[in-house]
Amino acid sequence: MNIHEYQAAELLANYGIPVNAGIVVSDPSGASRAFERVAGAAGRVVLKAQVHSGGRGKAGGIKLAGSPHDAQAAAEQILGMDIRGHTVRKLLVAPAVEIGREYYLGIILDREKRGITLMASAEGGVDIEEVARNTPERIIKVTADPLLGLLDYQARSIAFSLGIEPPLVGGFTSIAKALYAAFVGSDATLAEINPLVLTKDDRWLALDSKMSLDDSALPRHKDFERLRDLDEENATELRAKANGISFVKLDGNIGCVVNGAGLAMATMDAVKLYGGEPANFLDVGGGASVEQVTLALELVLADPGVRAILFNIFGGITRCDIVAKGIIEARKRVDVGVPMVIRLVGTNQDEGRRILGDAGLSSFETMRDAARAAVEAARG
Amino acid sequence: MNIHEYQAAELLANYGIPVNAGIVVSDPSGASRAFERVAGAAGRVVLKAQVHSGGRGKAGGIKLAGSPHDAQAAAEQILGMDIRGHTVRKLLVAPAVEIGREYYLGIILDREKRGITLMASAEGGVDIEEVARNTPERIIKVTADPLLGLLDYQARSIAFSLGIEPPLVGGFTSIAKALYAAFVGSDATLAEINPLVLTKDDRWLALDSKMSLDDSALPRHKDFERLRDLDEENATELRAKANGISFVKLDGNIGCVVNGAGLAMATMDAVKLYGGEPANFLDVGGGASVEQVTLALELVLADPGVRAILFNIFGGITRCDIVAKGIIEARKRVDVGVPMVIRLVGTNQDEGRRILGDAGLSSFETMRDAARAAVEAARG
Amino acid sequence: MQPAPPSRQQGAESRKPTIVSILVGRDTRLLVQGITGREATFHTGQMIEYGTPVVSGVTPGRGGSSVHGVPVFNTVADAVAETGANVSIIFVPAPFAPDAILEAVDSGIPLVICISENIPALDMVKVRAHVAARASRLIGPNCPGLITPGEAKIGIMPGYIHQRGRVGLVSRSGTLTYEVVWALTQAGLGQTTAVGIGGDPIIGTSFIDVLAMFEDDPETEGIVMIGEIGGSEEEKAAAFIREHVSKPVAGFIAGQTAPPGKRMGHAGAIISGGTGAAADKIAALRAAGVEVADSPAGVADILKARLN
Amino acid sequence: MQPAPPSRQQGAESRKPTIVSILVGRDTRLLVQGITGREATFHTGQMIEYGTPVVSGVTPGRGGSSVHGVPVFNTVADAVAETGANVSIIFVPAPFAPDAILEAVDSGIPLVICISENIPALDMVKVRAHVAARASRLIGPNCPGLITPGEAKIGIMPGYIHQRGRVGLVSRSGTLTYEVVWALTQAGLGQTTAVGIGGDPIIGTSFIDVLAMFEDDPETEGIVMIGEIGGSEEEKAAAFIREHVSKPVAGFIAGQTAPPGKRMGHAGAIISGGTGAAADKIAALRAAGVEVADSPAGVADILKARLN
Repeated sequence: MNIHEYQAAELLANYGIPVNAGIVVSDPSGASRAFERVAGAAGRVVLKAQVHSGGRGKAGGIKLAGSPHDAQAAAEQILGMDIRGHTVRKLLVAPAVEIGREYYLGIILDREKRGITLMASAEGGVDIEEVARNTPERIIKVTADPLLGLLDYQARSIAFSLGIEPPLVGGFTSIAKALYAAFVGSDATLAEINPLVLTKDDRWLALDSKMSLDDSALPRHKDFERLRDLDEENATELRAKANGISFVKLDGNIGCVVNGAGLAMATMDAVKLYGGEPANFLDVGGGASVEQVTLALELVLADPGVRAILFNIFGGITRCDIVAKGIIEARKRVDVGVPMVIRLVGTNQDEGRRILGDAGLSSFETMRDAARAAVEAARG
Repeated sequence: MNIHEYQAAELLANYGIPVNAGIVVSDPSGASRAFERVAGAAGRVVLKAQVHSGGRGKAGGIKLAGSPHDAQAAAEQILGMDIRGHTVRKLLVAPAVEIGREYYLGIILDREKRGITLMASAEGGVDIEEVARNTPERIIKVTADPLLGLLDYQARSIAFSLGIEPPLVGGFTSIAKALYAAFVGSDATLAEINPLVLTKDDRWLALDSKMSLDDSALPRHKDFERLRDLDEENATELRAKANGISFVKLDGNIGCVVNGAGLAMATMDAVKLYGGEPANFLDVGGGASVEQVTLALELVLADPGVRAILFNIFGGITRCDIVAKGIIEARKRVDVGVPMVIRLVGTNQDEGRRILGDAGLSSFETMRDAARAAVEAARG
Repeated sequence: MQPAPPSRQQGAESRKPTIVSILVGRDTRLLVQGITGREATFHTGQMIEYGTPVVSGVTPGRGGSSVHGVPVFNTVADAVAETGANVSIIFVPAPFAPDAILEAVDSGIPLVICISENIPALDMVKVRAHVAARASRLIGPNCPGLITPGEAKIGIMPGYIHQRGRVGLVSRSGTLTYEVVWALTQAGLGQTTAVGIGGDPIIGTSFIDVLAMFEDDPETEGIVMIGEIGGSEEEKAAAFIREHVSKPVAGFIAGQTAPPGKRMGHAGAIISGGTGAAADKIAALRAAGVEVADSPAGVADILKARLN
Repeated sequence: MQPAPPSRQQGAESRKPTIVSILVGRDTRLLVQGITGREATFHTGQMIEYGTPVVSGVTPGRGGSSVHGVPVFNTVADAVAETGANVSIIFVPAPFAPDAILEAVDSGIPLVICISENIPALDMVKVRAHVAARASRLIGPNCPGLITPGEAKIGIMPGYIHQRGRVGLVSRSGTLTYEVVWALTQAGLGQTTAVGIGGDPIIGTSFIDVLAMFEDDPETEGIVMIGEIGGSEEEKAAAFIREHVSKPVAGFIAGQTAPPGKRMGHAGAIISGGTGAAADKIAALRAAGVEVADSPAGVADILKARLN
């Protein structure tokens, strides 16, 4: 689960990280009022679009303002803006900061190291993936011991590698350790401060924060549900998830209903291979009961662009005859309205195909043939 | 550092362990008032001497009372009582409990396993060291993983080994895990619940608790200083400790001033070997400055029973001439009044002995000779 | 070819049980952790039906009962002591699965297969490190298990689609594996062993571990490797194949059409931070001499051509 | 007899560096952690004066400076990379000592000697477990270090009392060791190596570890073992001696007059829970054929009789 910058900052502040606290507003007049409260002595604020997307700066989603009026004007520009498909509904208004130096400090679930890796760079404030691509030597990486956690000497070694002066090392290591504690304590998969700045008066400040949380760990963080922004999530995906179905909305017109995640991806790939475009990823899960098949159909049909539906079921423990009955029953409950192409193999496949045939539904034996037929059907 | 039962119970309660909470009183009328508040429906209380010593039950330091009057009478008996050299100054008054079954549950810093070991027994409420001696097979031991801590399956396996019925296992493992958390969180070297009882109505209750805390870890538990009972500690030992000197009061009449803990023990042993009795263990520490030697002399002389003082100094990094000067200077500051026997060897020993000789102090080369002379002098 | 019991070796990566007809064999004595759960009970029946020697089960508090005639114990230690279990399959729900893995490993079981899904990744970071420092091998979590056709089925795969044969199969996916197994069976190639290593970001056994076993296994003539988007294990496997694998390898990578930043079912199937795209994996495999099919069934065609 | 660099062996207990003229030798390149502290600076001077090759020091934030001409680095990794340090001695205060040990071990230093005292025992439980799983050996904490007379002094003992000779010495105590060393020197026996393993309850290297090295060391003809009250390491050592040590061993146990339940200076010197009494240790050693002296100096008399 992704959360907004302001939510990440709040979370990090709870772990003792100095963040540039601001006020979240959702209308231009709010931005004007927020200016009065946060501008402070510097008399300037920064307004930042709160969307689950990078590239906010380039898209014009971050602006400075030197007066309440300017803040309101900037907010008018940013609110409602589309940033990589995300509509801006909220703004963070925070004090503008006199930046001395900028660093990058991030922590990731490191699949390659099978651990938790800290990454830091003196190239802060820029796209770190670009730094990683072009000048990887400017990124310092340290992997925490899986059982002991991040050790003090590791945090220090990052600081020294960044060339931070001795009197400032302690402040940096405190932040690195707090970020690690926040990462572990929140079951994050990513926690980033970019930039982590040293102000002109030598204070450390987390100027921008980003966090992603491990979906598998959400059950033990009940309080994180309040961080979920329904505006940022696809309603169909949420409904699927609540019912044990994995669903991801895509841009094509061939709806896919598959059992198994790997097979579901392979099905999408096959559609593409034969010239079509998948409308979704959908793993109906283990059971494939009438209820699940019905819901899967509803989810796929929620997308008005769908022109054909491709079922790809490999009956393993699940029997094909049961699946066939499920499809027929589901079709009665849902008004399908587009062609259905079914591929059904595995346990009891002959019986399953007979049942489909009796109901006037043709079916295929191979994924290739079914995918090809679905592409044809969508062109209709 | 040892703490009282009521303090241990308070600490364990903070970790979620159900304890038999009571009231601590220091005079008989307080016991009577406490009865009114804690006796409850059962109408009976237990009064328990709060001293840093075992064997309270056998010594008569634990009594039941069925009325405020009885409670006051019992308190009169117990308060002021001497239990293994400890004067009873406080009583814990707690509700009497209807005991169903009694267990022992303890955690120790396990030097042999170099880890933290849980011990449990269905023989609760009795002296566990006796059980360990006579029927060791009745004690279940589980050592926690040093890096992962106590695991759920380990806590369960103890419960099953104790023959606890499945519906009660969860309650037991919660307590075992909480006790482990308390042990680790407090840097304990011992944490014991004895007995851990199952009441007649199937509730788990820690009826008596005992904890010892790691002295080396006290600096990171500033709040534990309030748990220190000055009445239970030797004032001279505390003064020594505050000044970097290790001092333990013993029963003999030959005061020992030694540099190094091992050598200090060996010096005591030598005194005993030649027929004397050491009055103390004293490790003056690394420095052996005039101040340290002066303080050491004061500490030893605080014991009016001391008849002779034995210095045993192995000058290593510390130079013997410096030590000799320290002894002479200290003697000027402190009114010694008993014979001083000095053994001084090591770096610059000749110069050191010359300085002592000039001051009219004889000295010895070997520990044996010095110990023998000290024993003689004490008989003097 | 003789199946042999798990044996221990020296060295960091290789100090793991290696068995001819890899991982399981005639000496396998299977323990089912969480055996009284609905899914576990069902699959215990399926495994027994397939001929797998299921010797015991564990459900804390249910010791003394039995499931399909298999005795249930309160602890793994008891199950090992009483029934000599030497392989464990774990069906317990995610919140309890890490503890179940640790219990199995600490009880000295050399091969532990964890089916459970949705285990928090950071739990697995710790569990994996603990297991890696010990002599046990963990497969999974979030995997379908493994099967040596005709010998033992330790997992949730449909047994009948398999046929003992010449191809070793390793995969991050479940149903996709069945698809490929089915194609191999239909092509008359069959399988030596099919291993699902799991779809989570942090797993106990990697492609490389299993590829090395297949390379060493005399019965295995060809290898199928099924990857998917996310992480860079396929790239690492490609480098390993280039250096250490002499047998023909056919591959398939799922998720060519998956968008970045979206988790495609499996917790590990996500393109993020610029890594994990299918195209990179396919390119790496091809560069290592692996023929990559454009459909799952295509791997059977490739191997049929290479092995005949 | 050639001193050799630390070499790694296989196996759990023995996978530790073993060196002829045990632990240190001519290839030793010493790093001093916490070198800018008062005590560390003093002892660095003493060690250099003795002839120990001190190649670098570490104090975070003091990188670039020097102490007695020894370059100071911010991290152990830097010190190792720049100066090839292969032994480290740690003088940092207790709150930072566990981290310093871990930094040394994780930086690949095969022999780490921790002088610091008053480290919380539970910190050492974790540190020790971490070190035990790696190829490094930790000596201490709360120890005086070790010396191979004429070769290298890595510790805080007074160098001049030592003389290269025939006896290996292992001890839980500091000054008590000097007492015995002095007696050995005066008796003309001298020492091969004297190792202080430390007075804490949880330490990195046990009596047994050092006894095994002395047994294997051709230069060592006799062994002195100095124990004290607390724990049961002396009893374990006795069992080891009975089985594995062929050379004459003389012992001394301090604390026969110590009362139970009282910490006698060292954190580990306490009789508690019915274990740790001197009488039990002496009895165990005698039963294993160790001659136990009634005074520290007495061990020299015993070995003089046995070796001449």
